[in-house]
Amino acid sequence: MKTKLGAFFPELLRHLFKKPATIKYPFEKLPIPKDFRGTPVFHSDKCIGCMICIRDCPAEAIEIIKVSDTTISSDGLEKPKKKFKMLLHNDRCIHCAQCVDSCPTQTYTMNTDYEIVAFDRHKLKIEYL
Amino acid sequence: MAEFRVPIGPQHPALKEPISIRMTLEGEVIKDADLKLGYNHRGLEKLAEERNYIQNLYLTERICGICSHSHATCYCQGVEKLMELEPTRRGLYIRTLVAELERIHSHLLWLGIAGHEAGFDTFFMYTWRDREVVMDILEIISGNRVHYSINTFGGARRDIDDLQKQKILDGLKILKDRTKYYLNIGVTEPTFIARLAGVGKISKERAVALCAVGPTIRASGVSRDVRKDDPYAVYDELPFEVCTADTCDVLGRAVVRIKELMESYKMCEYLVKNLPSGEIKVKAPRRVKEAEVISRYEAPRGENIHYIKSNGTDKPERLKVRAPTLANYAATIEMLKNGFVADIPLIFAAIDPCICCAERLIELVDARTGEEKIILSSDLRKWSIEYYNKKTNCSSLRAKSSEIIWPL
Amino acid sequence: MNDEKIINSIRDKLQTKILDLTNPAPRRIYLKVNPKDLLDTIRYLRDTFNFTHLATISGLDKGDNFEILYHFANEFTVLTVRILTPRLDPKIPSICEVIPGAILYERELLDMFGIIVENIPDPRSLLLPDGWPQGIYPLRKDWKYERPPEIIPDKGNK
Amino acid sequence: MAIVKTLLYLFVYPGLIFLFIYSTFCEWFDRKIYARLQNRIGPLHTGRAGILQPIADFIKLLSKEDIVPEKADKWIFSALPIFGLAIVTTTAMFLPVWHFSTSQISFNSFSGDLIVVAYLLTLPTLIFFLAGWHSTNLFSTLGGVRVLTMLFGYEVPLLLAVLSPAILADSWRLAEIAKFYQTHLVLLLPNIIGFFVALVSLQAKLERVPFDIPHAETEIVGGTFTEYSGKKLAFFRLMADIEMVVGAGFIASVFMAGFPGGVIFGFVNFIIKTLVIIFLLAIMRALFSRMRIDQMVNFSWRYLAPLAVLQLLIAIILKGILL
Repeated sequence: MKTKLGAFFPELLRHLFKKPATIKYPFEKLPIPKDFRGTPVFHSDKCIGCMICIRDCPAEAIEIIKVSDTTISSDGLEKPKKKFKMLLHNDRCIHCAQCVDSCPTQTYTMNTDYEIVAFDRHKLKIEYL
Repeated sequence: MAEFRVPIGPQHPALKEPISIRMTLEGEVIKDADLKLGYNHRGLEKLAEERNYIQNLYLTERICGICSHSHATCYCQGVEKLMELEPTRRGLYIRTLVAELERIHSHLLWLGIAGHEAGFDTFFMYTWRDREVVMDILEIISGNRVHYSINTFGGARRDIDDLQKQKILDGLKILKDRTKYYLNIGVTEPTFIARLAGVGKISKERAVALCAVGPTIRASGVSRDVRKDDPYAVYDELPFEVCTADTCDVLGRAVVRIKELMESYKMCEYLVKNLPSGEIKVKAPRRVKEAEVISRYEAPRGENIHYIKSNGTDKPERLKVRAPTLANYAATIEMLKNGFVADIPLIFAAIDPCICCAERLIELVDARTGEEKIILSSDLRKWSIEYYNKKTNCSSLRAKSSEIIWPL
Repeated sequence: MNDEKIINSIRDKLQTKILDLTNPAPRRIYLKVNPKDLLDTIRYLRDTFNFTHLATISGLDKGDNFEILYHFANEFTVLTVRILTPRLDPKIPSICEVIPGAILYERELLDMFGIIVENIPDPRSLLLPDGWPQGIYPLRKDWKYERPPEIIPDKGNK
Repeated sequence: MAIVKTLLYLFVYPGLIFLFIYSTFCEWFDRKIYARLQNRIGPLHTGRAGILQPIADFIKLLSKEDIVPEKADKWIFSALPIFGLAIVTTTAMFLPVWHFSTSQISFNSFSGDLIVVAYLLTLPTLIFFLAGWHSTNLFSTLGGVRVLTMLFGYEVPLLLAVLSPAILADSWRLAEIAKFYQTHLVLLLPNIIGFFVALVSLQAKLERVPFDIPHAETEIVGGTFTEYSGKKLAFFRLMADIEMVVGAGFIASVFMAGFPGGVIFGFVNFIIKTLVIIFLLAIMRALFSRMRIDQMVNFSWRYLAPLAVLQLLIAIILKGILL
């Protein structure tokens, strides 16, 4: 194989006057793609309590708790529909969005939060009512 | 010159993951090497037996961070066969596209690592910068950069629209130019070549006998590639060639990988341009009848094999995973013998190790007695807390701690 | 060379040694033999059909027996040789003399199932830590991993 | 008063404090150039454009836990960084930048100081070897052995390369060599081979890519510095930085006609010329991959040493013709 001493030299000099490729992360951020999987969001009005999300969640990060047997709808009337709340253990969540896929009633959506670091794991629990 | 033993790992700057190799050296020459695994054994095969098929999909994806798609696809196509499910063609195309993009990102990563291990950080920086392009493409398609989670039983989870197609083609164009540059100019740098050529030799016969896989065996002149031998997904429709080299050394492995990059670009362009219309997935059943299946997949590092046995419930009876790196260890030991200390990281990196294999361990060597023992991480943590408590007490009692000697 | 040819020639050659020979899917052949015939079978397969590549060895806990599967591959097909060994006295011959690359898989089998591999060149533990108790094999079905309770440390209480 | 002057001379300018500031600046410059060549930004956040980053690194290392291995000889282990620092700062005194004339013989400019500087620049290598040897770590020992093996490779070419300008100038005194070339600028050209040989040797002396074999992190962890931490490592790093400045100044005074123009212009000259050399060293660092120890020794005896001898021949012949 032919060799050439200092083969990278032209490339190096070219880069000396080129804008660095580094993105100064906390100051500038990349655009978030269309299908980005951030943190799951729970819409309690749609939940029917089938618990399929708990069965399918690979990280066991979801807890669904029954709050009451009736729901107050937007027009102020009480309906005989069970109301559930969801407790998301975001410290365990792997952001796979399987809950979105599994849910038969589209109760879940994914938001675009990705800066979810915390010093305390307790603070990572999210309660959706 | 006297023989002495040098431990490489479990913690070593050249290794990105824990593995222990004991080297017996004579001067700078390696006389013998011995391997110890299990520093990162996560008991994944046992865990898989306690989880249902959908949960396991994400579990297998987390076997490895670099080739996450390979394990998930391998598992997924195995389970699809068990379910007797025919995935949609559009789904398969998207799956294959992600697989090839992953190969590109893995090979570019490897090139960078090879440069870094050889002390050529400029090459490392350039290839990793270029790798960002393909990472961005993967992010556009799947929504995430590392764990794409594009697979589901019966197809793919995300669709590709025209805008994304255009972005993929644009990115591939940039990458093609850069890879050509590396192939034509990058590997003519004599100091770099001198580190790669003739290092880590393994003959064709030995490589076959030791069951090496992937670019390792292809660089020894054996065209073993699951994509051709046992076509899965849509590889039987794709135009590509199996790249081989016959130099049997690290340079050959690098050349094989760069050529495979070119093949992958070709395949990706074909896949994007010929993407069939239709649904991306079909609905999958939850339970699987009793059967067994062997699923093979050509990961960037080599052949990946999953053996899945079902028992009629929604959980597998047994999931056996063999990652390509394990298959290459035997060959690596062979390569290391009679090499130089300076070549250890290169030889080891040349198989592109991805150490995906319950309890974490730390090895301690007592400096006074020379005694070696392996302890559990929980014990080490206890020790360290005691040590620091003792130390802070000391320094609060006496102004000058006896542990710190400093002549100023 | 296709599956049918391989199956026919295996039938002709091995005859009574075959306990079971199936071909459930294209490019997948399953062959069941007795442990004592294992080495001869593998040698025959290697020399005639170029089954030099041992993809992996899988162990399977079937209650009273352990099933060991040797997955071989050549350019055309995957052939799985299957043997059974009793749980109370699990012994299999080592195939390292025929396939040198089998050593790591056999050591893994030794660690994970406690199957004694006879004539293995290197019987040391490969994956399990040094202090792992004797007689406990993680991948046997009677061993269950008990998950320790998850303790999330409070802030300030390190 | 003379004592105060000497103390100022030793500790403030051009002694420790000046060298500390200038060498950290040079490290920043080197890192910035290296980063830009690799299409990165380099140090950014500490100070303007990260200019204080090397000082921040130094202070951070000072505050880190300082560990001495149980089996190591504690006194030698701790004293080595100080010795090293003392040696390179002493060497800096001999550079013909600081206020002295060529006519006068003083304690830091005398006939033969060229040899003294070359000798003093060898000592840090020995310090590195002793540091590796006294750490009693396998990797450190390996690194120490590599340091010595390399020393035999590059020391001879470096000495031969700096000899030829001295022969042409007919002096063994740095200030006089510089003075000679200031009046005969054309004569710098015949020394161009020697300049590059010296540059490569200096790179090897500074143990930077492609010659960072003694502390190649992917092979032998930290090499000679594996067991060093905290303050001691900080001093070693400062020592390496100062060595870079001194080495660059040494080459500049021999091959680049020194630093003419009195106190202020001479000083500006010094800064510019050392930065040019450091720039060249940074390019070299980005351009090549690390060599193996056998390749390095092979390279220096097969190419560097003959080139240095050739340079010597050119100098001798030229001297016969011209003078």
